[in-house]
Amino acid sequence: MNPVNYLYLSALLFTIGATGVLIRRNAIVVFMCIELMLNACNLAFVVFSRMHGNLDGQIIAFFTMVVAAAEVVVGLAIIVSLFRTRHSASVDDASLMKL
Amino acid sequence: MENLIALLIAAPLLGAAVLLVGGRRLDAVGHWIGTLLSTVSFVFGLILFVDLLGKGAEHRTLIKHLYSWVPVAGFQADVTFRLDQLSMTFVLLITGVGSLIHLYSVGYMEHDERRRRFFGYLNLFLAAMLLLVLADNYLLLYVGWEGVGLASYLLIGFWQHKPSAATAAKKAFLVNRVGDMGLSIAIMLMFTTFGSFAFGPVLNHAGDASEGKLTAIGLMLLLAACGKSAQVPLQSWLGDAMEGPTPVSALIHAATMVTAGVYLIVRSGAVFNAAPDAQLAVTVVGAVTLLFGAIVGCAKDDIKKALAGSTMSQIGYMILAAGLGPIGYVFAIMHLVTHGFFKAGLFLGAGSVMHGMNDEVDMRKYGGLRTYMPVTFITFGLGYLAIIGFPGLSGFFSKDKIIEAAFAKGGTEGWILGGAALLGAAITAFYMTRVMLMTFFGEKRWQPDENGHEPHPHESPRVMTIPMILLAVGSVCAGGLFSIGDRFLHWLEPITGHSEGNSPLSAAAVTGATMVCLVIGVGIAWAQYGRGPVPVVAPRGSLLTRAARRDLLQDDFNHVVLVRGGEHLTRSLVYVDHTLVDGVVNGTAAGFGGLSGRLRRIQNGFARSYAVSMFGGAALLVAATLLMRAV
Amino acid sequence: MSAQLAAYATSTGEAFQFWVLGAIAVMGALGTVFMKKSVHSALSLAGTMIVLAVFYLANGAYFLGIVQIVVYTGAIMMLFLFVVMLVGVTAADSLKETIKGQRWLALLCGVGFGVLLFAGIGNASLKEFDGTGQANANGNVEGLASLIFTKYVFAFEITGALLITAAVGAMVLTHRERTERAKTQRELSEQRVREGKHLPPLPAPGVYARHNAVDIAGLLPDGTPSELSVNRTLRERGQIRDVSAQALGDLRALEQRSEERLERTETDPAHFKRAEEASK
Amino acid sequence: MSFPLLTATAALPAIGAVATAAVPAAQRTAAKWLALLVSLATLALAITVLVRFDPDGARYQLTESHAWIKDFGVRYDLGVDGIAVALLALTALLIPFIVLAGWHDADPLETGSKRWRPTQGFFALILAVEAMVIISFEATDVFVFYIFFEVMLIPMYFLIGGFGDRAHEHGEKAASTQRSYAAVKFLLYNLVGGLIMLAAVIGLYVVAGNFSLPEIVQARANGSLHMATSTERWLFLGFFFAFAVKAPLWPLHTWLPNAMQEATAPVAVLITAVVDKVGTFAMLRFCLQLFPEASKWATPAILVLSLISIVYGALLAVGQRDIKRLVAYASISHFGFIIMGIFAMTSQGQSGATLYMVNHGISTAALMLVAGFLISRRGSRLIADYGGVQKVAPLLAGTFLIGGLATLSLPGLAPFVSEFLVLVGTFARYPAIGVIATFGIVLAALYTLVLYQRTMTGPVKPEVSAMPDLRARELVVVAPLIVLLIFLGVYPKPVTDIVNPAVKQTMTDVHKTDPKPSVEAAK
Repeated sequence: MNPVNYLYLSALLFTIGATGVLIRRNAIVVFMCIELMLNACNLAFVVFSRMHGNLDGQIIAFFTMVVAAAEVVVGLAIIVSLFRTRHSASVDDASLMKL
Repeated sequence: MENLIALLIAAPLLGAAVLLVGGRRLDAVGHWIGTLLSTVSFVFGLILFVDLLGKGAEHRTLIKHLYSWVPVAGFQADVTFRLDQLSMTFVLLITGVGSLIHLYSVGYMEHDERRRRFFGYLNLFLAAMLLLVLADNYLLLYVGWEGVGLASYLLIGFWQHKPSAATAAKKAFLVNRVGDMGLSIAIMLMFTTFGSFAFGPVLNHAGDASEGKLTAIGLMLLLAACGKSAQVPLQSWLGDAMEGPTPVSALIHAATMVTAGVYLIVRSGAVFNAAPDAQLAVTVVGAVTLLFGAIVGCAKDDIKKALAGSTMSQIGYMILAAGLGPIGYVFAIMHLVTHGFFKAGLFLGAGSVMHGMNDEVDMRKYGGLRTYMPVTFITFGLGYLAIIGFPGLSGFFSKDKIIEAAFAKGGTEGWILGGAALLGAAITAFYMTRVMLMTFFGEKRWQPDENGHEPHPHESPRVMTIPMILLAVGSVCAGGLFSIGDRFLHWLEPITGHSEGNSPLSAAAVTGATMVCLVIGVGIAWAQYGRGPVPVVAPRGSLLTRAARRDLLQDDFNHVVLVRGGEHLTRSLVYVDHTLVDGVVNGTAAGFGGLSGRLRRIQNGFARSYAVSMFGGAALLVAATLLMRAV
Repeated sequence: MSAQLAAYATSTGEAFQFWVLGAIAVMGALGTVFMKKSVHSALSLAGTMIVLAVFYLANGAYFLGIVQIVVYTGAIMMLFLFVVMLVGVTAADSLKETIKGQRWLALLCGVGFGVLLFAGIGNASLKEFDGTGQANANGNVEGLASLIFTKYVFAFEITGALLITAAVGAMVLTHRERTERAKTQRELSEQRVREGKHLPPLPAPGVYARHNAVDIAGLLPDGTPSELSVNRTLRERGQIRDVSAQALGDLRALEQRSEERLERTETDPAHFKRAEEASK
Repeated sequence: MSFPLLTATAALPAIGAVATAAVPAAQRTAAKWLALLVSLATLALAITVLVRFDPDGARYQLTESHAWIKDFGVRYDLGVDGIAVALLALTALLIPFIVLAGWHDADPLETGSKRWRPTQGFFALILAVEAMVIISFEATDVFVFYIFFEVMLIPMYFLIGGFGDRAHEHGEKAASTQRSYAAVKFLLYNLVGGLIMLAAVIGLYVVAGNFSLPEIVQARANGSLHMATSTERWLFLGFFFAFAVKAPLWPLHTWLPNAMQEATAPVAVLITAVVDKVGTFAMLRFCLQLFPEASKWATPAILVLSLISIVYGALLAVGQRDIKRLVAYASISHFGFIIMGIFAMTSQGQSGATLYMVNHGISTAALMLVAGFLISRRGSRLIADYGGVQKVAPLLAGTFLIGGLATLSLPGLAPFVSEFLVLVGTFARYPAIGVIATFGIVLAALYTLVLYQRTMTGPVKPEVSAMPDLRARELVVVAPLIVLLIFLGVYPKPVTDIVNPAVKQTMTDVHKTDPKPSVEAAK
């Protein structure tokens, strides 16, 4: 098997995650889908690392994880405070972007 | 001496300025100021005339360059005056008759509160007319040309409170404008052909240009002449122009302004001589108009309109003569001058009659006036004899020569033109006799008007009769004075040139034929209007009579084709402008408004919706990148 | 793991592992997206993440594989679950689409994007796989450490700062500063009177009912159930148990029992039928 | 360094605008007098420019040059040639009359306006427009010109929309709606033109590397700047479109009737007599000089459009029921003549066009201002509401007639000279177009005389029977204009002397010589 298949898998997972972001209304699930996309990217980085024979790709994946952790912390905090004020975790309820 | 030429124009111009700007303060003396300045101009003219007579025939052209008017690379219009025998003749006619009519107007307009302004306009007219005949280039002539048009507009519409007068004034100006268009195109053609439009370069080099161009110039000049001189097809304004005060009709619409077309053609003789087609067109227009005017003159019951038809017809003679080339130029001008005398006299007589008849113009309500106003009767009668060409009076000499020249044209054309001129002479005799009989002979037919005022016909005051007498003297003597010894011919020949045609008929034969026509015309008129009483209400008359009463349906044609058509055109254009031109723009605006309204709905405020478009955009970017790599 | 592992032709074992675990990962991802309840989504995602951890290990990223399990699956996903519990279940969980055309557009974009990615990967010349053998010669963790503390040291430090900021930010966001004095009970009651709603305490659940449970609406004096008497979360989940027909059923059972006891045969059926219909 | 005369000429009204706007609310009369004094002082400066300008000297005189935006080569370059001087003088000349004619137009006592400080605003806006127009005439830097060409729209927008004519058949509310429609239409039309021009200005910068008109012209003349044919044509079209909207040329004209109809008469004069001249001026200065080849390429189309403008404008003027709208359509016809003269590419045509701009400014001012006086007396713009005014107000009628006669180009009045020059210039190269354009003079007579006949002659209508004649202030406005009309008609040489050398230069720029007459007559 060619390790390229990992990349295809990564692309597939990324796409699924992106679609999930678009069709789910629950902010928490949307967030999970974003995590899925990040993970898909990480997989690609790890495979690239293997492809090039150095560890830089893994470093990037590592940083991604750290940033994702920070993001989750802040993001969930936002969801919680949003829920407190609006009693809902639906992204559609926050439709203040309309005129 | 040359400076006097400028003063010739300056005097009436000053009068116009003073009278029009001066305001009510001058009401008491305004008419005398106007008359004085007009007379001053006449005196200047006389001085110049004497001066010219003192010179040799070839030194009789005086040029006065005043200043450079419109200097633009290659286009040099100067204010330069030229006084030669031709313009001298006109100057004397204009200022002479003009001064007499000023004098007459003092009496005629006595009761009009706006008399000062009337004299201002008259002076303005004199200035413009003098500018017209004294200009040394066509552009300056054009200024005078439109200037007289303006004066005519103001004077026809002098009684502006009458809608008919205002309409007539507008009509006169508009029809004239059509002619003016011809003059401006002619000037443009001259400029592109000769690089100049001064008389000298154009007329001296006319022979060098191609015949096509000269024909075009000639036809355009003819169009201008038709407008100003009320020739077919632009004759319709003259009849309506009789709405103006009678002195105006006498001065402008009989003696001077309407003859400007003849002046223009004679002045541009060199161009016409080299363009036979244009000449032929001129003669045709002249011949048609002389019959047209005469027929119209026969049917009118309004004394002034009958005279207006006569004017049209007589100018037709002049145009016909001018179209004949060097054979006819001198006689055109000669007829012009004699016509100036007798027609002005006739109009003043008509004015005098109206003055005594509470401004009644319908000849069917006159009758037997010869006893009530003898001076008017005699002067009018002399004018009448002159115009029908009674032997020995001025009309006899000038008209006879024109008919002779028309035959001398030779060939079929000669016969046709000569025949038309002869026929015209007969009709002239008829309608003038009709006017004479209906006005001064027979029993009185006037009745009290609605207010019960019975007219009390009376002779006009001295200030009016003196000009009439002087003009009558002119109508009697001018012809003989000019013709005996061919004085007028020799005077004008250096300018216009002259050639003797070989007429198929001898001079005596032509004179004989004219006399026969005269007798026939007078006879028929006598049979119809002299023997029995004239009905107060006009009989229905034949088809021709009815058509002639309506100016041979020319106004109806104009109304249907031009006025109605124009109204429809402008109305539909207004509609088009509003709905189509503006509609396209407003439609575009509305389209954008609608489109943005639609697009606004896409902005529904849902973050997910925006995310989709973002994602789609990202996909497109990736696609673009891939495509770029693939290429 | 040997150096061959990194070669571009992988071992059969890895291939087998890939196909099996890959399928699981995809199913987990789909589950994340399409599970109705967020708890289930979270669990599916955790599954996918564990599979990915295995793939990291298989690709020679041993440190990352462990971190993935410990940090991601262990810590982050637990955070998610906490929030899910905190927030509870709302109408947002419904999979019914409310924006017109959104789902189809999303799917279209997703599929299109996926196709493009696949095409891109397929086009790229990815034949050369150097393998991580060389890089991992001194041990994967040591290798990463030497890179992090030399080449990427600044990035590492900044990431640290980011984490601290994020922690502080989360606290700030969730912390509610009391900007005014807490209201006394008296003030609260007065406020309620002013606002004119729910002057008395909320009705208790299950009052007048046989079932004295929190998921049963209490009946108002006129017999209608009061929604207010049930906890909001249950209300929004639609987990209120309907006991409106219960009383009638009980009554009928009582009637029947008494009939049987009294051995009465002739009853007036119309009366009961009407009552039955009314209860429906 | 010498005194920056040109900057001063533009700066004075600008400062005056600020000062007028700052006059305390109660001191309305002071604001009026201040505006009048400033406009007169500007006129004095403009006359100084006129005197110091040497027609036979360098092409651009009284030049000023300062670096402005160095990175883009934008320079604050001013300089005037003969054409600019003539129009500068015209502008400075007309503004005092406009101020004086609009003396009461923005007075809350007269209009009942509840706006904040309307009088101060009105006169300040007029002065602001003057400043911008003047600097547009002076700018020799394309970018500077563009800025002021566009900024001009803002005060004009407020003048049209804020101070419109109160006369309306359907009451004040309808008038207000119509007014804002007209103002927005004016703004949008000109903005679209301006935006397209902006694109062309940027394009020009990309091609030429700077914005300096004289430098680009020179570089093109000596071949150091080559422009591809298609580039030149696109840039030309970009510039021309903006100017054609402003001018306005058919079919981009529909904003003008609305704007002139709704604005007060002085503002209407400001639009046609002053602001629109920037459009035709810019055609002559920028289109022809920057893009000579493209100009020649576009000439047939533009001539046809201008011919349509002439005839169409005149025909529509005949069909109007509204006095001011009629004058607006007449102006469209006249602008057709001006554009035709510019693109006839003959000395006569271009001198005539420049002269026409000056004369049209004066004649329209005379006609429109008198029409404004008339309308303010009766409170209606409809022709049918008048009749017999001549009898009750002869001075008013007389001045109106003279204004009308000037509009129909009566010989002896100034517009005749220019119109004839344009016609001759066009005829010399394009006889057919010249002949058709000559029809315009008949139509001009038609609409003018119909207007005069219906309003001034005939029986006196009861509504106008108490109409007062011209007042002293109004006479002061009209009389000098009429004197000028007559003077320039009889002796236009002072203007042609200034204009001719500049036109000669322009003709050289476009590499055109006048057609030679077929028979060279001895002089």
